[in-house]
Amino acid sequence: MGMNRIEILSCPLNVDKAVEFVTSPTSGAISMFIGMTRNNFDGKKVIKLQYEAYTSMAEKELNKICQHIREKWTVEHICIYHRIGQVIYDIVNILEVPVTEASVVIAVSSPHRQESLEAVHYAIDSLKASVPIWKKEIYDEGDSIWKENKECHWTVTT
Amino acid sequence: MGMNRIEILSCPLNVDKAVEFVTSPTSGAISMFIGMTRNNFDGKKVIKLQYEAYTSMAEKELNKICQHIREKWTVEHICIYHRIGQVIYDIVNILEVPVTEASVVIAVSSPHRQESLEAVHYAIDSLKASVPIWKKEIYDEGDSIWKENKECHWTVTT
Amino acid sequence: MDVINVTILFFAKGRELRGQREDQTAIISQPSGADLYKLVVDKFPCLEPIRDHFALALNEEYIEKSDQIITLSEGDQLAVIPPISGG
Amino acid sequence: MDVINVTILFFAKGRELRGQREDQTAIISQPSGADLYKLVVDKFPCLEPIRDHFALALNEEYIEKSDQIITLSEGDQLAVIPPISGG
Repeated sequence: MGMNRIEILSCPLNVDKAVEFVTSPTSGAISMFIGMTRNNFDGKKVIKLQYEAYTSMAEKELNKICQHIREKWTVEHICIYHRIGQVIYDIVNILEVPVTEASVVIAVSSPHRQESLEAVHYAIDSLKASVPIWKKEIYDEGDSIWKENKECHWTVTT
Repeated sequence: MGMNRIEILSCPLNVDKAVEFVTSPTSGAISMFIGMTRNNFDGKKVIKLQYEAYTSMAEKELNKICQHIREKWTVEHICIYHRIGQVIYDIVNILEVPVTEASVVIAVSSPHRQESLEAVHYAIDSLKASVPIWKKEIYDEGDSIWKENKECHWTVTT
Repeated sequence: MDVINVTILFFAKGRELRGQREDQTAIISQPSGADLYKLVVDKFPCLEPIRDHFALALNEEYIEKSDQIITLSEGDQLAVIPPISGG
Repeated sequence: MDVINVTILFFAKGRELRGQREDQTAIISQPSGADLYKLVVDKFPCLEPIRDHFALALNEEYIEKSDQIITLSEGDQLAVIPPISGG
Protein backbone atom coordinates (compact mmCIF):
# COMPACT_ATOMS: atom_id res chain seq x y z
CA MET A 1 0.00 0.00 0.00
CA GLY A 2 1.31 3.42 -0.94
CA MET A 3 2.01 5.82 1.91
CA ASN A 4 2.07 9.62 2.00
CA ARG A 5 4.41 11.57 4.25
CA ILE A 6 3.76 15.28 4.54
CA GLU A 7 5.88 17.37 6.88
CA ILE A 8 6.14 21.09 7.44
CA LEU A 9 9.41 21.49 9.29
CA SER A 10 11.31 24.30 10.94
CA CYS A 11 14.66 22.54 10.51
CA PRO A 12 16.83 22.00 7.42
CA LEU A 13 15.29 19.44 5.07
CA ASN A 14 16.91 16.05 4.72
CA VAL A 15 16.97 14.73 1.15
CA ASP A 16 18.19 11.29 2.25
CA LYS A 17 15.25 10.79 4.57
CA ALA A 18 12.86 11.56 1.73
CA VAL A 19 14.63 9.02 -0.51
CA GLU A 20 14.57 6.48 2.29
CA PHE A 21 10.86 6.99 2.92
CA VAL A 22 9.86 6.38 -0.70
CA THR A 23 12.31 3.52 -1.36
CA SER A 24 10.45 0.27 -1.82
CA PRO A 25 11.26 -3.19 -3.15
CA THR A 26 8.41 -2.92 -5.65
CA SER A 27 9.39 0.48 -7.09
CA GLY A 28 12.18 0.72 -9.64
CA ALA A 29 11.97 4.50 -9.96
CA ILE A 30 12.27 7.46 -7.60
CA SER A 31 11.76 10.96 -8.93
CA MET A 32 12.54 14.06 -6.90
CA PHE A 33 12.30 17.79 -6.94
CA ILE A 34 14.22 20.10 -4.62
CA GLY A 35 13.38 23.80 -4.47
CA MET A 36 16.32 25.91 -3.30
CA THR A 37 16.30 29.35 -1.75
CA ARG A 38 19.27 31.62 -2.02
CA ASN A 39 20.68 34.39 0.08
CA ASN A 40 21.32 36.60 -2.92
CA PHE A 41 18.61 38.04 -5.18
CA ASP A 42 19.17 40.49 -7.98
CA GLY A 43 22.36 41.67 -6.37
CA LYS A 44 20.68 42.24 -2.99
CA LYS A 45 21.92 40.27 0.00
CA VAL A 46 19.22 38.34 1.84
CA ILE A 47 20.28 38.17 5.47
CA LYS A 48 17.15 36.42 6.70
CA LEU A 49 14.38 34.31 5.22
CA GLN A 50 11.14 34.10 7.10
CA TYR A 51 8.58 31.41 6.31
CA GLU A 52 5.02 31.53 7.50
CA ALA A 53 2.40 28.82 7.04
CA TYR A 54 -1.27 28.24 7.63
CA THR A 55 -0.06 24.85 8.70
CA SER A 56 -3.31 22.93 9.09
CA MET A 57 -4.62 24.13 5.73
CA ALA A 58 -1.23 23.65 4.06
CA GLU A 59 -1.24 20.01 5.19
CA LYS A 60 -4.77 19.61 3.85
CA GLU A 61 -3.80 21.08 0.48
CA LEU A 62 -0.70 18.85 0.33
CA ASN A 63 -2.89 15.84 1.09
CA LYS A 64 -5.17 16.84 -1.79
CA ILE A 65 -2.14 16.94 -4.08
CA CYS A 66 -1.26 13.39 -2.97
CA GLN A 67 -4.83 12.27 -3.62
CA HIS A 68 -4.86 13.80 -7.10
CA ILE A 69 -1.54 12.12 -7.87
CA ARG A 70 -2.97 8.75 -6.89
CA GLU A 71 -6.04 9.33 -9.07
CA LYS A 72 -3.89 10.15 -12.10
CA TRP A 73 -0.79 7.96 -11.76
CA THR A 74 0.21 4.59 -10.35
CA VAL A 75 2.76 5.58 -7.75
CA GLU A 76 3.88 3.95 -4.54
CA HIS A 77 5.08 6.35 -1.83
CA ILE A 78 4.93 10.15 -1.78
CA CYS A 79 7.03 12.35 0.51
CA ILE A 80 6.71 16.13 0.69
CA TYR A 81 8.79 18.22 3.10
CA HIS A 82 8.40 21.99 3.29
CA ARG A 83 10.63 24.29 5.27
CA ILE A 84 9.14 26.93 7.58
CA GLY A 85 10.56 29.09 10.35
CA GLN A 86 13.50 31.44 10.05
CA VAL A 87 16.75 31.05 8.20
CA ILE A 88 19.32 33.53 9.44
CA TYR A 89 22.37 33.74 7.25
CA ASP A 90 25.82 34.37 8.59
CA ILE A 91 26.48 37.85 7.25
CA VAL A 92 30.22 37.30 7.12
CA ASN A 93 29.88 34.15 5.06
CA ILE A 94 27.38 35.72 2.69
CA LEU A 95 30.15 37.96 1.44
CA GLU A 96 32.17 34.86 0.59
CA VAL A 97 29.74 32.31 -0.82
CA PRO A 98 26.05 32.58 -1.46
CA VAL A 99 24.24 30.01 0.67
CA THR A 100 21.54 27.70 -0.65
CA GLU A 101 18.95 25.88 1.43
CA ALA A 102 16.24 23.47 0.36
CA SER A 103 12.81 25.02 0.91
CA VAL A 104 10.89 22.06 -0.49
CA VAL A 105 11.67 18.40 -1.20
CA ILE A 106 9.26 16.18 -3.11
CA ALA A 107 10.00 12.49 -3.70
CA VAL A 108 7.75 9.93 -5.38
CA SER A 109 8.41 6.25 -6.06
CA SER A 110 6.70 4.18 -8.73
CA PRO A 111 7.07 0.84 -10.49
CA HIS A 112 7.43 2.65 -13.85
CA ARG A 113 9.48 5.82 -14.11
CA GLN A 114 7.09 7.81 -16.33
CA GLU A 115 4.56 7.86 -13.50
CA SER A 116 6.76 9.28 -10.75
CA LEU A 117 8.41 11.74 -13.16
CA GLU A 118 5.02 13.19 -14.12
CA ALA A 119 3.70 13.04 -10.56
CA VAL A 120 6.62 15.08 -9.17
CA HIS A 121 6.20 17.69 -11.91
CA TYR A 122 2.51 17.97 -11.10
CA ALA A 123 3.16 18.11 -7.34
CA ILE A 124 5.50 21.10 -7.45
CA ASP A 125 3.27 22.99 -9.93
CA SER A 126 0.24 22.44 -7.67
CA LEU A 127 2.10 23.25 -4.48
CA LYS A 128 3.17 26.62 -5.88
CA ALA A 129 -0.42 27.39 -6.91
CA SER A 130 -2.38 26.41 -3.83
CA VAL A 131 -0.51 25.63 -0.60
CA PRO A 132 -0.75 28.49 1.94
CA ILE A 133 2.90 29.05 2.80
CA TRP A 134 4.65 32.40 2.52
CA LYS A 135 8.25 33.49 2.30
CA LYS A 136 9.65 36.89 3.21
CA GLU A 137 13.10 38.01 2.26
CA ILE A 138 14.84 40.45 4.56
CA TYR A 139 17.74 42.29 2.96
CA ASP A 140 20.93 43.69 4.44
CA GLU A 141 19.78 47.24 3.66
CA GLY A 142 16.82 46.78 6.02
CA ASP A 143 14.06 46.42 3.43
CA SER A 144 12.07 43.25 2.91
CA ILE A 145 9.55 41.70 0.55
CA TRP A 146 6.90 38.99 0.64
CA LYS A 147 7.56 36.84 -2.39
CA GLU A 148 4.62 35.88 -4.64
CA ASN A 149 4.44 32.76 -6.82
CA LYS A 150 3.39 33.51 -10.38
CA GLU A 151 1.46 30.20 -10.27
CA CYS A 152 -0.86 31.64 -7.59
CA HIS A 153 -3.85 33.02 -9.48
CA TRP A 154 -4.54 35.90 -7.06
CA THR A 155 -0.96 37.17 -7.28
CA VAL A 156 -0.55 40.71 -8.61
CA THR A 157 -0.18 40.17 -12.36
CA THR A 158 3.34 41.10 -13.39
CA MET B 1 29.11 28.16 -16.59
CA GLY B 2 27.22 24.88 -16.34
CA MET B 3 29.28 21.79 -15.55
CA ASN B 4 28.68 18.13 -16.37
CA ARG B 5 29.76 15.32 -14.07
CA ILE B 6 29.57 11.82 -15.47
CA GLU B 7 30.78 8.90 -13.38
CA ILE B 8 30.57 5.17 -13.89
CA LEU B 9 31.27 3.77 -10.44
CA SER B 10 31.79 0.37 -8.90
CA CYS B 11 30.71 1.56 -5.45
CA PRO B 12 27.24 2.41 -4.07
CA LEU B 13 25.94 5.68 -5.52
CA ASN B 14 25.72 8.72 -3.28
CA VAL B 15 22.59 10.81 -3.81
CA ASP B 16 23.87 13.62 -1.56
CA LYS B 17 27.01 14.07 -3.62
CA ALA B 18 24.91 14.43 -6.77
CA VAL B 19 22.73 17.06 -5.08
CA GLU B 20 25.82 18.85 -3.82
CA PHE B 21 27.42 18.88 -7.27
CA VAL B 22 24.42 20.48 -8.98
CA THR B 23 23.57 22.94 -6.18
CA SER B 24 24.26 26.47 -7.29
CA PRO B 25 23.41 29.96 -6.04
CA THR B 26 21.83 30.78 -9.40
CA SER B 27 19.59 27.72 -9.64
CA GLY B 28 16.32 27.56 -7.73
CA ALA B 29 15.43 24.07 -8.90
CA ILE B 30 17.04 20.64 -8.71
CA SER B 31 15.32 17.69 -10.35
CA MET B 32 16.45 14.12 -9.84
CA PHE B 33 15.83 10.62 -10.93
CA ILE B 34 17.04 7.51 -9.10
CA GLY B 35 16.76 4.09 -10.71
CA MET B 36 16.66 1.29 -8.16
CA THR B 37 17.51 -2.35 -8.60
CA ARG B 38 16.02 -5.00 -6.41
CA ASN B 39 17.06 -8.41 -5.24
CA ASN B 40 13.65 -9.90 -5.87
CA PHE B 41 12.08 -10.26 -9.34
CA ASP B 42 8.84 -12.06 -10.04
CA GLY B 43 9.24 -14.12 -6.92
CA LYS B 44 12.79 -15.18 -7.80
CA LYS B 45 15.59 -14.22 -5.44
CA VAL B 46 18.45 -12.31 -7.07
CA ILE B 47 21.59 -13.19 -5.12
CA LYS B 48 23.97 -11.26 -7.33
CA LEU B 49 23.76 -8.41 -9.80
CA GLN B 50 26.53 -8.07 -12.33
CA TYR B 51 27.01 -4.87 -14.31
CA GLU B 52 29.15 -4.63 -17.39
CA ALA B 53 29.96 -1.46 -19.31
CA TYR B 54 31.69 -0.38 -22.47
CA THR B 55 32.94 2.39 -20.27
CA SER B 56 34.60 4.72 -22.78
CA MET B 57 31.61 4.59 -25.12
CA ALA B 58 29.13 4.84 -22.24
CA GLU B 59 30.84 8.05 -21.12
CA LYS B 60 30.69 9.38 -24.69
CA GLU B 61 26.97 8.59 -24.94
CA LEU B 62 26.32 10.20 -21.56
CA ASN B 63 28.21 13.28 -22.72
CA LYS B 64 26.00 13.41 -25.82
CA ILE B 65 22.94 13.30 -23.57
CA CYS B 66 24.35 16.28 -21.63
CA GLN B 67 24.98 18.14 -24.88
CA HIS B 68 21.46 17.49 -26.14
CA ILE B 69 20.04 18.68 -22.82
CA ARG B 70 21.99 21.94 -23.13
CA GLU B 71 20.73 22.43 -26.70
CA LYS B 72 17.10 21.99 -25.64
CA TRP B 73 16.89 23.44 -22.13
CA THR B 74 18.52 26.16 -20.05
CA VAL B 75 20.04 24.15 -17.23
CA GLU B 76 22.99 24.76 -14.99
CA HIS B 77 24.77 21.61 -13.75
CA ILE B 78 24.20 18.00 -14.76
CA CYS B 79 25.35 14.99 -12.73
CA ILE B 80 24.94 11.39 -13.87
CA TYR B 81 26.23 8.46 -11.80
CA HIS B 82 25.86 4.90 -13.01
CA ARG B 83 26.66 1.84 -10.98
CA ILE B 84 28.83 -0.97 -12.40
CA GLY B 85 30.62 -3.93 -10.86
CA GLN B 86 29.04 -6.61 -8.74
CA VAL B 87 26.41 -6.39 -6.07
CA ILE B 88 26.36 -9.53 -3.94
CA TYR B 89 23.38 -9.76 -1.67
CA ASP B 90 23.51 -11.29 1.76
CA ILE B 91 21.44 -14.41 1.23
CA VAL B 92 20.32 -14.53 4.84
CA ASN B 93 19.06 -10.96 4.75
CA ILE B 94 17.28 -11.46 1.44
CA LEU B 95 14.90 -13.80 3.19
CA GLU B 96 14.04 -11.01 5.62
CA VAL B 97 13.91 -7.80 3.56
CA PRO B 98 14.33 -7.26 -0.14
CA VAL B 99 17.32 -4.99 -0.69
CA THR B 100 17.28 -1.98 -3.02
CA GLU B 101 20.33 -0.28 -4.49
CA ALA B 102 20.52 2.77 -6.74
CA SER B 103 21.77 1.76 -10.18
CA VAL B 104 21.57 5.27 -11.64
CA VAL B 105 21.30 8.79 -10.23
CA ILE B 106 20.61 11.79 -12.45
CA ALA B 107 20.49 15.32 -11.03
CA VAL B 108 20.02 18.56 -12.97
CA SER B 109 19.83 22.12 -11.65
CA SER B 110 18.19 25.03 -13.44
CA PRO B 111 17.02 28.57 -12.75
CA HIS B 112 13.44 27.57 -13.70
CA ARG B 113 12.03 24.23 -12.60
CA GLN B 114 10.31 23.29 -15.86
CA GLU B 115 13.70 23.00 -17.54
CA SER B 116 15.38 20.62 -15.09
CA LEU B 117 12.20 18.54 -14.73
CA GLU B 118 12.04 17.99 -18.49
CA ALA B 119 15.80 17.52 -18.80
CA VAL B 120 15.89 14.73 -16.19
CA HIS B 121 12.99 12.95 -17.87
CA TYR B 122 14.79 13.16 -21.22
CA ALA B 123 18.09 12.02 -19.69
CA ILE B 124 16.79 8.77 -18.22
CA ASP B 125 14.78 7.95 -21.38
CA SER B 126 17.90 8.48 -23.53
CA LEU B 127 20.19 6.62 -21.17
CA LYS B 128 17.98 3.53 -21.31
CA ALA B 129 17.93 3.67 -25.12
CA SER B 130 21.58 4.26 -25.95
CA VAL B 131 24.19 3.90 -23.19
CA PRO B 132 26.14 0.61 -23.48
CA ILE B 133 25.79 -0.77 -19.96
CA TRP B 134 24.42 -4.22 -19.18
CA LYS B 135 22.97 -5.84 -16.11
CA LYS B 136 22.83 -9.56 -15.38
CA GLU B 137 20.70 -11.02 -12.62
CA ILE B 138 21.92 -14.20 -11.00
CA TYR B 139 19.24 -16.09 -9.08
CA ASP B 140 19.48 -18.35 -6.07
CA GLU B 141 18.45 -21.35 -8.16
CA GLY B 142 21.61 -20.95 -10.25
CA ASP B 143 20.05 -19.52 -13.41
CA SER B 144 20.71 -15.99 -14.65
CA ILE B 145 19.52 -13.52 -17.26
CA TRP B 146 20.85 -10.47 -19.08
CA LYS B 147 18.18 -7.82 -18.72
CA GLU B 148 17.09 -5.86 -21.81
CA ASN B 149 15.65 -2.35 -21.80
CA LYS B 150 12.48 -2.03 -23.83
CA GLU B 151 13.73 1.46 -24.85
CA CYS B 152 16.68 -0.14 -26.70
CA HIS B 153 15.53 -0.49 -30.30
CA TRP B 154 17.49 -3.69 -31.03
CA THR B 155 16.03 -5.47 -28.02
CA VAL B 156 14.02 -8.60 -28.78
CA THR B 157 10.50 -7.28 -29.27
CA THR B 158 8.36 -8.52 -26.41
CA MET C 1 -30.63 38.45 7.84
CA ASP C 2 -28.84 36.33 10.42
CA VAL C 3 -25.51 37.51 11.70
CA ILE C 4 -23.02 35.08 13.18
CA ASN C 5 -19.57 35.25 14.74
CA VAL C 6 -16.57 33.84 12.95
CA THR C 7 -12.87 33.73 13.68
CA ILE C 8 -10.75 35.43 11.07
CA LEU C 9 -7.06 34.62 10.53
CA PHE C 10 -4.46 36.86 8.91
CA PHE C 11 -1.19 35.69 7.38
CA ALA C 12 1.95 37.24 5.91
CA LYS C 13 1.26 40.68 4.41
CA GLY C 14 -2.33 40.53 5.72
CA ARG C 15 -1.09 39.83 9.23
CA GLU C 16 1.29 42.77 9.03
CA LEU C 17 -1.46 45.10 7.78
CA ARG C 18 -3.81 43.96 10.53
CA GLY C 19 -1.13 43.84 13.21
CA GLN C 20 -2.39 40.56 14.57
CA ARG C 21 -2.86 36.95 13.57
CA GLU C 22 -6.42 36.36 14.70
CA ASP C 23 -9.64 38.26 15.33
CA GLN C 24 -13.39 37.74 15.75
CA THR C 25 -15.99 39.34 13.54
CA ALA C 26 -19.77 39.28 13.08
CA ILE C 27 -20.88 38.64 9.54
CA ILE C 28 -24.12 37.78 7.69
CA SER C 29 -24.60 34.07 7.64
CA GLN C 30 -25.36 33.48 3.95
CA PRO C 31 -23.36 35.78 1.72
CA SER C 32 -22.35 34.89 -1.81
CA GLY C 33 -18.66 34.08 -2.24
CA ALA C 34 -18.08 37.40 -4.01
CA ASP C 35 -19.93 39.31 -1.29
CA LEU C 36 -17.83 37.65 1.39
CA TYR C 37 -14.65 38.99 -0.21
CA LYS C 38 -16.15 42.52 -0.17
CA LEU C 39 -17.47 42.18 3.40
CA VAL C 40 -14.05 41.21 4.69
CA VAL C 41 -12.46 44.37 3.26
CA ASP C 42 -15.38 46.46 4.62
CA LYS C 43 -14.85 45.00 8.09
CA PHE C 44 -11.07 45.27 7.90
CA PRO C 45 -10.19 48.37 5.86
CA CYS C 46 -6.55 47.75 6.71
CA LEU C 47 -6.69 45.11 3.94
CA GLU C 48 -7.37 47.80 1.31
CA PRO C 49 -3.81 47.63 -0.11
CA ILE C 50 -4.30 43.95 -1.01
CA ARG C 51 -8.05 44.04 -1.78
CA ASP C 52 -7.70 42.40 -5.21
CA HIS C 53 -4.87 40.16 -4.15
CA PHE C 54 -5.99 37.73 -1.53
CA ALA C 55 -8.02 34.55 -1.41
CA LEU C 56 -10.40 33.52 1.37
CA ALA C 57 -10.57 30.11 2.94
CA LEU C 58 -13.45 28.88 5.07
CA ASN C 59 -12.48 26.11 7.48
CA GLU C 60 -9.33 25.53 5.41
CA GLU C 61 -11.07 25.31 2.02
CA TYR C 62 -10.71 28.03 -0.61
CA ILE C 63 -13.85 30.05 -1.38
CA GLU C 64 -14.45 31.16 -4.95
CA LYS C 65 -15.31 34.77 -5.70
CA SER C 66 -18.62 33.68 -7.28
CA ASP C 67 -22.38 34.09 -6.89
CA GLN C 68 -22.63 30.85 -5.01
CA ILE C 69 -24.07 31.22 -1.51
CA ILE C 70 -21.78 30.31 1.39
CA THR C 71 -23.41 29.15 4.60
CA LEU C 72 -21.44 30.30 7.62
CA SER C 73 -21.84 28.74 11.05
CA GLU C 74 -21.02 30.09 14.48
CA GLY C 75 -17.32 29.67 15.20
CA ASP C 76 -16.30 29.05 11.59
CA GLN C 77 -12.70 29.87 10.71
CA LEU C 78 -12.21 32.33 7.89
CA ALA C 79 -8.67 33.01 6.62
CA VAL C 80 -7.25 35.82 4.52
CA ILE C 81 -4.65 34.26 2.17
CA PRO C 82 -2.33 36.78 0.46
CA PRO C 83 -0.45 35.59 -2.65
CA ILE C 84 1.45 32.47 -1.60
CA SER C 85 5.16 31.88 -2.03
CA GLY C 86 5.80 28.32 -0.94
CA GLY C 87 7.86 25.87 -2.91
CA MET D 1 38.74 -4.96 -52.45
CA ASP D 2 41.01 -3.90 -49.60
CA VAL D 3 41.02 -5.94 -46.44
CA ILE D 4 42.11 -4.40 -43.15
CA ASN D 5 42.53 -5.53 -39.55
CA VAL D 6 40.22 -4.28 -36.82
CA THR D 7 39.83 -4.99 -33.14
CA ILE D 8 36.44 -6.39 -32.20
CA LEU D 9 35.01 -6.14 -28.69
CA PHE D 10 32.34 -8.38 -27.18
CA PHE D 11 30.12 -7.47 -24.21
CA ALA D 12 27.55 -9.16 -21.99
CA LYS D 13 25.71 -11.98 -23.82
CA GLY D 14 28.05 -11.49 -26.84
CA ARG D 15 31.12 -11.86 -24.64
CA GLU D 16 29.69 -15.05 -23.14
CA LEU D 17 28.92 -16.51 -26.58
CA ARG D 18 32.40 -15.66 -27.84
CA GLY D 19 34.15 -16.67 -24.62
CA GLN D 20 36.40 -13.61 -24.70
CA ARG D 21 36.22 -9.84 -24.53
CA GLU D 22 38.42 -8.88 -27.46
CA ASP D 23 39.64 -10.28 -30.77
CA GLN D 24 41.22 -9.22 -34.06
CA THR D 25 39.62 -9.79 -37.45
CA ALA D 26 40.31 -8.96 -41.09
CA ILE D 27 37.43 -7.29 -42.87
CA ILE D 28 36.78 -5.47 -46.16
CA SER D 29 37.55 -1.81 -45.76
CA GLN D 30 34.39 -0.26 -47.26
CA PRO D 31 31.28 -2.28 -46.47
CA SER D 32 27.83 -0.79 -46.17
CA GLY D 33 26.50 -0.57 -42.62
CA ALA D 34 24.07 -3.43 -43.31
CA ASP D 35 26.85 -5.58 -44.82
CA LEU D 36 29.05 -4.99 -41.80
CA TYR D 37 26.35 -6.46 -39.53
CA LYS D 38 26.22 -9.56 -41.76
CA LEU D 39 30.00 -9.85 -42.02
CA VAL D 40 30.39 -9.82 -38.25
CA VAL D 41 28.04 -12.79 -37.85
CA ASP D 42 29.79 -14.58 -40.75
CA LYS D 43 33.16 -14.10 -39.05
CA PHE D 44 31.82 -14.98 -35.61
CA PRO D 45 29.11 -17.64 -36.03
CA CYS D 46 28.94 -17.89 -32.25
CA LEU D 47 26.85 -14.68 -32.45
CA GLU D 48 24.11 -16.51 -34.38
CA PRO D 49 21.75 -16.66 -31.32
CA ILE D 50 21.70 -12.83 -31.16
CA ARG D 51 22.08 -12.10 -34.90
CA ASP D 52 19.06 -9.79 -35.05
CA HIS D 53 19.60 -8.37 -31.59
CA PHE D 54 22.82 -6.47 -31.42
CA ALA D 55 24.08 -3.11 -32.57
CA LEU D 56 27.56 -2.36 -33.86
CA ALA D 57 29.70 0.58 -32.81
CA LEU D 58 32.75 1.74 -34.72
CA ASN D 59 35.21 3.66 -32.56
CA GLU D 60 32.46 4.17 -29.96
CA GLU D 61 29.81 5.47 -32.40
CA TYR D 62 26.76 3.42 -33.36
CA ILE D 63 26.61 2.22 -36.97
CA GLU D 64 23.24 2.10 -38.68
CA LYS D 65 22.14 -1.02 -40.52
CA SER D 66 21.82 0.97 -43.77
CA ASP D 67 23.22 1.16 -47.29
CA GLN D 68 25.63 3.86 -46.31
CA ILE D 69 29.27 2.95 -46.87
CA ILE D 70 31.48 2.74 -43.79
CA THR D 71 35.19 3.37 -44.24
CA LEU D 72 37.24 1.23 -41.90
CA SER D 73 40.86 1.97 -41.07
CA GLU D 74 43.62 -0.27 -39.76
CA GLY D 75 43.25 -0.70 -35.99
CA ASP D 76 39.69 0.59 -35.77
CA GLN D 77 37.66 -0.62 -32.81
CA LEU D 78 34.43 -2.41 -33.64
CA ALA D 79 32.09 -3.38 -30.80
CA VAL D 80 29.19 -5.83 -30.65
CA ILE D 81 26.51 -4.27 -28.43
CA PRO D 82 23.77 -6.68 -27.27
CA PRO D 83 20.51 -5.14 -26.01
CA ILE D 84 21.48 -2.76 -23.23
CA SER D 85 20.09 -2.74 -19.71
CA GLY D 86 21.53 0.30 -18.00
CA GLY D 87 19.49 2.75 -15.96
